Amino acid sequence: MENAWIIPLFPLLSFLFLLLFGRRLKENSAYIGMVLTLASLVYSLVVLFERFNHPTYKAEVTWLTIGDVQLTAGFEVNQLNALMLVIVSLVSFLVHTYSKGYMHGDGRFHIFYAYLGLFTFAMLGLVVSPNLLQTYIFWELVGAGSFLLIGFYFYKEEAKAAAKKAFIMTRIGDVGLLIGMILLFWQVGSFEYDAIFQAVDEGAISAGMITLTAILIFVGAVGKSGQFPLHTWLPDAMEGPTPVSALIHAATMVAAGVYLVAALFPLFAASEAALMTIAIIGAFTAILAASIGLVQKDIKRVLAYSTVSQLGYMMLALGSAGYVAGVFHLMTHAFFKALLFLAAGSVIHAVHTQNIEEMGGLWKKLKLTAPLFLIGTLAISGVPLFSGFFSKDEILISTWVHGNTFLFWLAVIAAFFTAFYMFRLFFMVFTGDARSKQKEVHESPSVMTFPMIVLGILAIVAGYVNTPWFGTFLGDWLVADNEALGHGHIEGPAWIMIVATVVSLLGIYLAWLIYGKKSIQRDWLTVRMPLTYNVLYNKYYIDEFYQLTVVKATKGLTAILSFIETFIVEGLVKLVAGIVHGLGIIGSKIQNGQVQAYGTVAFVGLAVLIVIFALTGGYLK
Amino acid sequence: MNEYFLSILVFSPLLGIAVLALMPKTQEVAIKTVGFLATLPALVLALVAFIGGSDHLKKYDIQIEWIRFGDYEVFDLFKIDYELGLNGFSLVLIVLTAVISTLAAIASVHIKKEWKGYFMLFLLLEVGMLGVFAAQNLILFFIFFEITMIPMFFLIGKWGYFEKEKAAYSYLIYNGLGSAILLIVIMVLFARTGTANYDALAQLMAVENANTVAPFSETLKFGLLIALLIAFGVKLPIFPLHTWMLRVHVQAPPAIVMLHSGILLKIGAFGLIRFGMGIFPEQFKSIAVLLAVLGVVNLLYGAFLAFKQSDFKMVLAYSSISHMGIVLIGLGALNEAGIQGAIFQVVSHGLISALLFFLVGVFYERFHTSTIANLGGMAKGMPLTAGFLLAGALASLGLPGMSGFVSEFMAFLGLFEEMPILAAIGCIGIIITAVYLLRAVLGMTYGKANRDFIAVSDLKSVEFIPVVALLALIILIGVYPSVLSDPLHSTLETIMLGLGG
Amino acid sequence: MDLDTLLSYQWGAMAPEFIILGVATILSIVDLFAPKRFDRRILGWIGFAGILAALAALMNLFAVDTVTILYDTFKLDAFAKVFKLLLLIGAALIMLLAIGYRPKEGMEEFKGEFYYLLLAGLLGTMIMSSSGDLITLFVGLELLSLSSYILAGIRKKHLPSNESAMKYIINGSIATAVTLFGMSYLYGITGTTNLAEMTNVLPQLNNSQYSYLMGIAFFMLLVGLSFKLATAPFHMWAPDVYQGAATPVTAFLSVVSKTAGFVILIRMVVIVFSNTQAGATGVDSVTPLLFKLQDFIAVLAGVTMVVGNVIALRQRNIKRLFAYSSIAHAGYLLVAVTSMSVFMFESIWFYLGAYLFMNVGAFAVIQLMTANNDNEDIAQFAGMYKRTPWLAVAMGVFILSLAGIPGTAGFIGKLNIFMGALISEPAHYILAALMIATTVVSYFYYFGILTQMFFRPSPVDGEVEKKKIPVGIGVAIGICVLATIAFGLFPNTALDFFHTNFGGFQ
Amino acid sequence: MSGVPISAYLTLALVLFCIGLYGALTKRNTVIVLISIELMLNAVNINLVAFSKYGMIPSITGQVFALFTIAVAAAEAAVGLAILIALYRNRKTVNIDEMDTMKN
Repeated sequence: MENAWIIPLFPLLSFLFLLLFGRRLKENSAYIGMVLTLASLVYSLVVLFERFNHPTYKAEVTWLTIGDVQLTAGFEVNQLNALMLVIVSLVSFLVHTYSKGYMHGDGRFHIFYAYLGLFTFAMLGLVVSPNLLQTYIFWELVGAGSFLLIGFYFYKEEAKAAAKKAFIMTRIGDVGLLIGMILLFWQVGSFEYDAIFQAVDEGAISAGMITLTAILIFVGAVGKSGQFPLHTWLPDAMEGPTPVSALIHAATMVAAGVYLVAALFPLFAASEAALMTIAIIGAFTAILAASIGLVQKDIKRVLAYSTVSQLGYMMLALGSAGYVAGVFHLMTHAFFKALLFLAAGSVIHAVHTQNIEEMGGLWKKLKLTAPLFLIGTLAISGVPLFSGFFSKDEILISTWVHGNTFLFWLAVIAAFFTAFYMFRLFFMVFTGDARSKQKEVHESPSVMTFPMIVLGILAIVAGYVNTPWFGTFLGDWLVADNEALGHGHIEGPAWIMIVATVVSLLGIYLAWLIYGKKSIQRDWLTVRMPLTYNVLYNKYYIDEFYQLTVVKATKGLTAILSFIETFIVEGLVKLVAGIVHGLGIIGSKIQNGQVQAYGTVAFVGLAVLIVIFALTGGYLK
Repeated sequence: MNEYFLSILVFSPLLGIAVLALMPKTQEVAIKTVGFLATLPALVLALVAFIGGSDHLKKYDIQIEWIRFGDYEVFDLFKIDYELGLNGFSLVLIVLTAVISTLAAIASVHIKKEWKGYFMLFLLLEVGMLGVFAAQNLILFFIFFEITMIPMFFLIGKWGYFEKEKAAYSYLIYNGLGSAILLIVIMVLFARTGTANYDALAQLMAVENANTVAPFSETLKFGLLIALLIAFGVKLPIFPLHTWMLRVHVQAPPAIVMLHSGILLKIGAFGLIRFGMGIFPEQFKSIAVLLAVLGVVNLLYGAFLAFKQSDFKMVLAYSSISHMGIVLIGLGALNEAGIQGAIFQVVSHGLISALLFFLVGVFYERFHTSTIANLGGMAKGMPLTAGFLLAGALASLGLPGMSGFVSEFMAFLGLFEEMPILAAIGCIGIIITAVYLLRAVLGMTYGKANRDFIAVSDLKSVEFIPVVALLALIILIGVYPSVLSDPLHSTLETIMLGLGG
Repeated sequence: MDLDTLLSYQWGAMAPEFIILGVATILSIVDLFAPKRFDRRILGWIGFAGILAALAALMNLFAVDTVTILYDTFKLDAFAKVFKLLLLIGAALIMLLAIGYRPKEGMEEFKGEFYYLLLAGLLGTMIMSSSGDLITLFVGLELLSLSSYILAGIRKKHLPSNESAMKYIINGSIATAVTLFGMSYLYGITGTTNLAEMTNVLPQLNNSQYSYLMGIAFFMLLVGLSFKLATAPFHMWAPDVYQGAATPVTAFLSVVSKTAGFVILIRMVVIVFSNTQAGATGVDSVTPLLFKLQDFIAVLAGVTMVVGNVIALRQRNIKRLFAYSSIAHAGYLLVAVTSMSVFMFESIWFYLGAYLFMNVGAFAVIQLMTANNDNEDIAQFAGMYKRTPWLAVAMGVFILSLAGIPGTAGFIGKLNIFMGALISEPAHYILAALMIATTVVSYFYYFGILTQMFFRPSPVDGEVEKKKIPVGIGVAIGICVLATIAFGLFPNTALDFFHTNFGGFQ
Repeated sequence: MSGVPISAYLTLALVLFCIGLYGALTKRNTVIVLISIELMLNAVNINLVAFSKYGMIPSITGQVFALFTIAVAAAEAAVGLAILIALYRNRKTVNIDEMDTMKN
């Protein structure tokens, strides 16, 4: 555990090595990446198991001195960190493996692996950070890694736009985080989590300031985790290669926002207003994204909206003081969503399209992918016995117990939507007739299916670490020796579990009716409520709204400033130059070549001097 | 040896000038090699001093009597010594100057004509820049300051692009006015106290109604500080005194812009810190708010206008304005974090803009354009160039792990303590910076290829050196900022002591 | 006055003047009797040698204490010595220019006149700087003026030269008359023409009527002398005359004549009026009239600087441009006069010295560049760096020095003037600011010349004609470059000399 | 002798000076201009001589000065006329307002 700092360094090594020598290694680069992330994974597991028996370990060195203040860098292994280390390194390793098959034949194969290494390094660095500043540093770096990977197909205009959008939207959030963090620094005098919690505990910070900083920090999480209103970049980010979507935009980076809130939970917990904000934003995002997901046609976009929606769930949990529920769902979601993405990638790999309307009947052709996809779908839909069921249940209970009744029902509706659109997806892709000219559809190679199988297993079993039936091991462990995090398990009324089960089954049933059995016309919504459909299909026109407001305003401001630049700033300069020039013209006009004029000027000068002298000197009285 | 160390360091490029003067003007390769080699002694010596640590800088001081006006030897007044010295801050800037000069000399491989004259002026410019930072009295400072101006005028006017003469004149007049104001300040100080030495002046100014040759009212001190602000505001540049540097950025040859943007602009910041804060700390406090506001205005103004430009060089020019805003923000904060941030930004921006302009030179050499729209999809034909360009842009927009972040962070950290609301407004600049840089860089490197990149070669061997060296330094500072903050420590303490905080 | 008294004078004090006078006389006689085909450049060299001899004699006199002879009309004090040094050096350099001067219409037959008139003019300036009496002052002044009038018109068959001489003499005579009128009042009030006696008499006058009359006398003298200085309001002749006159004459007018103007300004105006009371009562009775008049000089200085620099912006003719530049520089010098600080003498002396080298040097180059075809457009300088690199670099040095760029004597000179302006209480901030602002304006036209020389392509592309630089001019340019840089880098070589030999005034 | 006060001489001189100046600045013919200048110089002479006799501290130097002035004035006129002749040869005019080939 003392050497946990080495975990992020393996992928960094991979990044540097591949950047320098990748070109020569070609596709063998994958092995470098795989071996090094495996090393991280193994060591993470070691650390995790050590953490079960040992207290939190923390080490730091001075990074930068500002006057008397020493900013430090270091690492910390607490429960949450240890858990995150394993999740991140595991998913990363699996994605590394999967990509060997998926990216086969790409000219910039080694670059892809280098970027993956960079991202994994940043993500692992993020989760071991013991202070806000270091968190922020890696927070930005994961953003950069994500940006590079989204724009991996740089020659595609869409990829370029998506990468840019992702970076800028998350940066808006980051600025919030930055401001919040700096304000907090001047309150506490340190970026250390411990110091912050201690200050909060001692009441050294005013309530208003806690709320302000907490919300500002949450803004950072909003950007990173694709919460409303900064969520629009995440679906667009699907322009990146699918393994990337699985790793970054499903399992790890987007969960960083949730992680951040969780890591700073004692701060948030100290402000009811902040918690409420988080809960509302989370619930709203959950339902909003889920409703958009209902009508999307791109397989990855559906998954992306589902990610947004699930992240909303996690936020809702945290906002409802359900620390364990949020982290738990973060974990299970990482597995099943990564699984779904990898499976989707496998599908895309097979049929070379992402439009679900061009798919269908793949159940028979993709014998391995299809069941795995189904597992993921069941998990996310919250069908009992799958991991998602337990974690979602925890969330609903937390919400209810915390008293957010309205948000609770929103979450329930969102769960219904989730079940519906996920099965809509499943049915459209795997059942029915093959709709397009898919001539040769092959199952993916084992290097791709192996990770899926691992995730599939986890998607089923991961939920059992924290169940009301077999014990809340995870929850108890997570909150051990820290009262601020709340209880390991929150007891809730039993009917919640039933409601959750019922709505998810209802959703599945409805999806089956429409897309499986086809007893309801598929264009039912389109025909009956074209307006609603269009609004949903166009994602509530949020992008367009931004285009009209923020972007227009920016452009307008730019135009005003460039007017100032051209006419006022430059104009003044021109004016001064013009005056000097004009004086020159007048002067040289007076210099008319007439010698008598010269004498006259001299005489007039003399006369003026004498007159003024006489007047001012008081000699003429 | 120690006594003459600094003099040798500062004047070592003159050796190169002497050698060049004796060379026939047609031998391109030999001239370029000599020009490059002539920058090395300064670099080596600067690094020696840097590695030697910042605790023993006093030993490099040199003081030789030089000019004495009037007949006041008895009172030891009105004398201008030849005195050079170092403190942590100037040492850092000297190292920066030496490094960027060497790299710019390499970047000068792209120069097409009259290499001999070019390198002679180039080396003279280097002498001026090194001297500016090493000088220990105002007049010597001013002399070196002006020495930078003349070679720059020629370098822009002769080796620049289409509107080079206009740019050269712009440069000359604005900087002429700036240095004119500076000269007045210097001469008021010198004439009325009889000394131009920094430390002596700082001591005299610290005392109210000090015993000077001619009286010094508080109003006068304040006026002098404002004049200093304007003088260095031209150099930095501060809105609305910035238009000249846009032309220079666009018209001057990239190697020269590396120096201009990398170092010359920094003299403004150096002056504000060294003289503004050093000599008039009391008055400086009262304009801190003004500085911070100007900083935010600079930051936002530059950023928004950079967003609109179609020429990448213009983007970088406005970006320089924007980034210098951060320096002002740091100075306006007037606390350790802010000032350290400002100094970091000075160094960091020097490296980053040198890197970016070097790359501009690289692709301009190949495509003869720097218009963003004409360069789309460069990553396809020149992946390395595009990659470094992207890295440079990320550094510039303050990605952690690179130097830009550390400085930006500290500057804002400082300002948030003093003026949180203003700082929050300034933070919008961080977003816009990302917006315009990505727009420009992605516009050039990503997307569909607009032109045929087949016949175009990527970075060549010699071009790697500056790119890699600069990027390495940028990352070094970003990852291990103590490399910069340690030498600055004592200087900052002195400044803070002067500010009484 | 018997022979004994005559012999009792220390005539040695006048050795430099005697040498110049003697050489001038010899030259005029030789010129008169020498055959037509006799190469009169030899006369020039003789004249040059004479100036050098005078210089040597002057150096010899530096050890001698202040000497006054001829009833105080001739006074060899430190002031006279240091300024004579400048005059002699300036004249020597200009003589070199004159020797190398060959206008296209030829002026072989007047060449002799050229040399000895130059010497006569020089003699006038030297008398002026040594005179302790209004009469000798006036005679010296007129000796200079009359020689200059003829010199300006020395190119008899060249219309611009005639015109410039005509303009010069008409304006000059008016200026003389004005000056004389002022002098007559001075004499009327003090009853003496001797400056030393005046300084004794003046402090005793304490009637405001007198100070008013003194004020008028002051203005008449100032305006009359501003003709020599080429400062406002009597500056307008300068561009026309400078343009039309032969280049060495222009150099003479702008350097030697101007120096003489400042010498007389300080000698007479400053000394006399700093001893006059501003009024009869109150504070006025203890403040010198001069201090009261400071603002007037300041205004004139300001106007001069603005006019000179601003109009220069529009000039295409190089000599005209230098005329305006010369006006501007006179304005800078007036700033030093205005401030009347402890640095006044030092700064004026140094600036005049610096100006001497840089301006003569510049005119030497101009003379070379325009000699071929009387085309004095600045486009003549285009591509000069390609054609004659060394000459271009030399010109570059002169111009940078004129623009006041560090590393050159011009910068140190300006620095010194600033010190004076800013040390006094109240400090002349506005004047200093105006001076530096106009200096920046001057960058436009100075660097315009540099632009021509270094950036523009040569109009005569292809054939790069090798100019043969006459020895004299080459030497002159060399000396000027060296001095400009040397006094810029090590100004104390000059300043220390000044302080050693100029312990104080009077 | 006593009847005429010094102020009368001075006024006369001033008037003469002004007439001279007026002539010098307005007359077209260069010869007239030169003559006007002579008037100005002579005005000075009147001043000098008046001061020499009736000044507060009468002395002979004023008259000496006047002699010098007369000599110089003569020389000036001579040089002026000589230059005018040279100009006339080239320009064929003695009108002063036509001598404006150099301006601005």
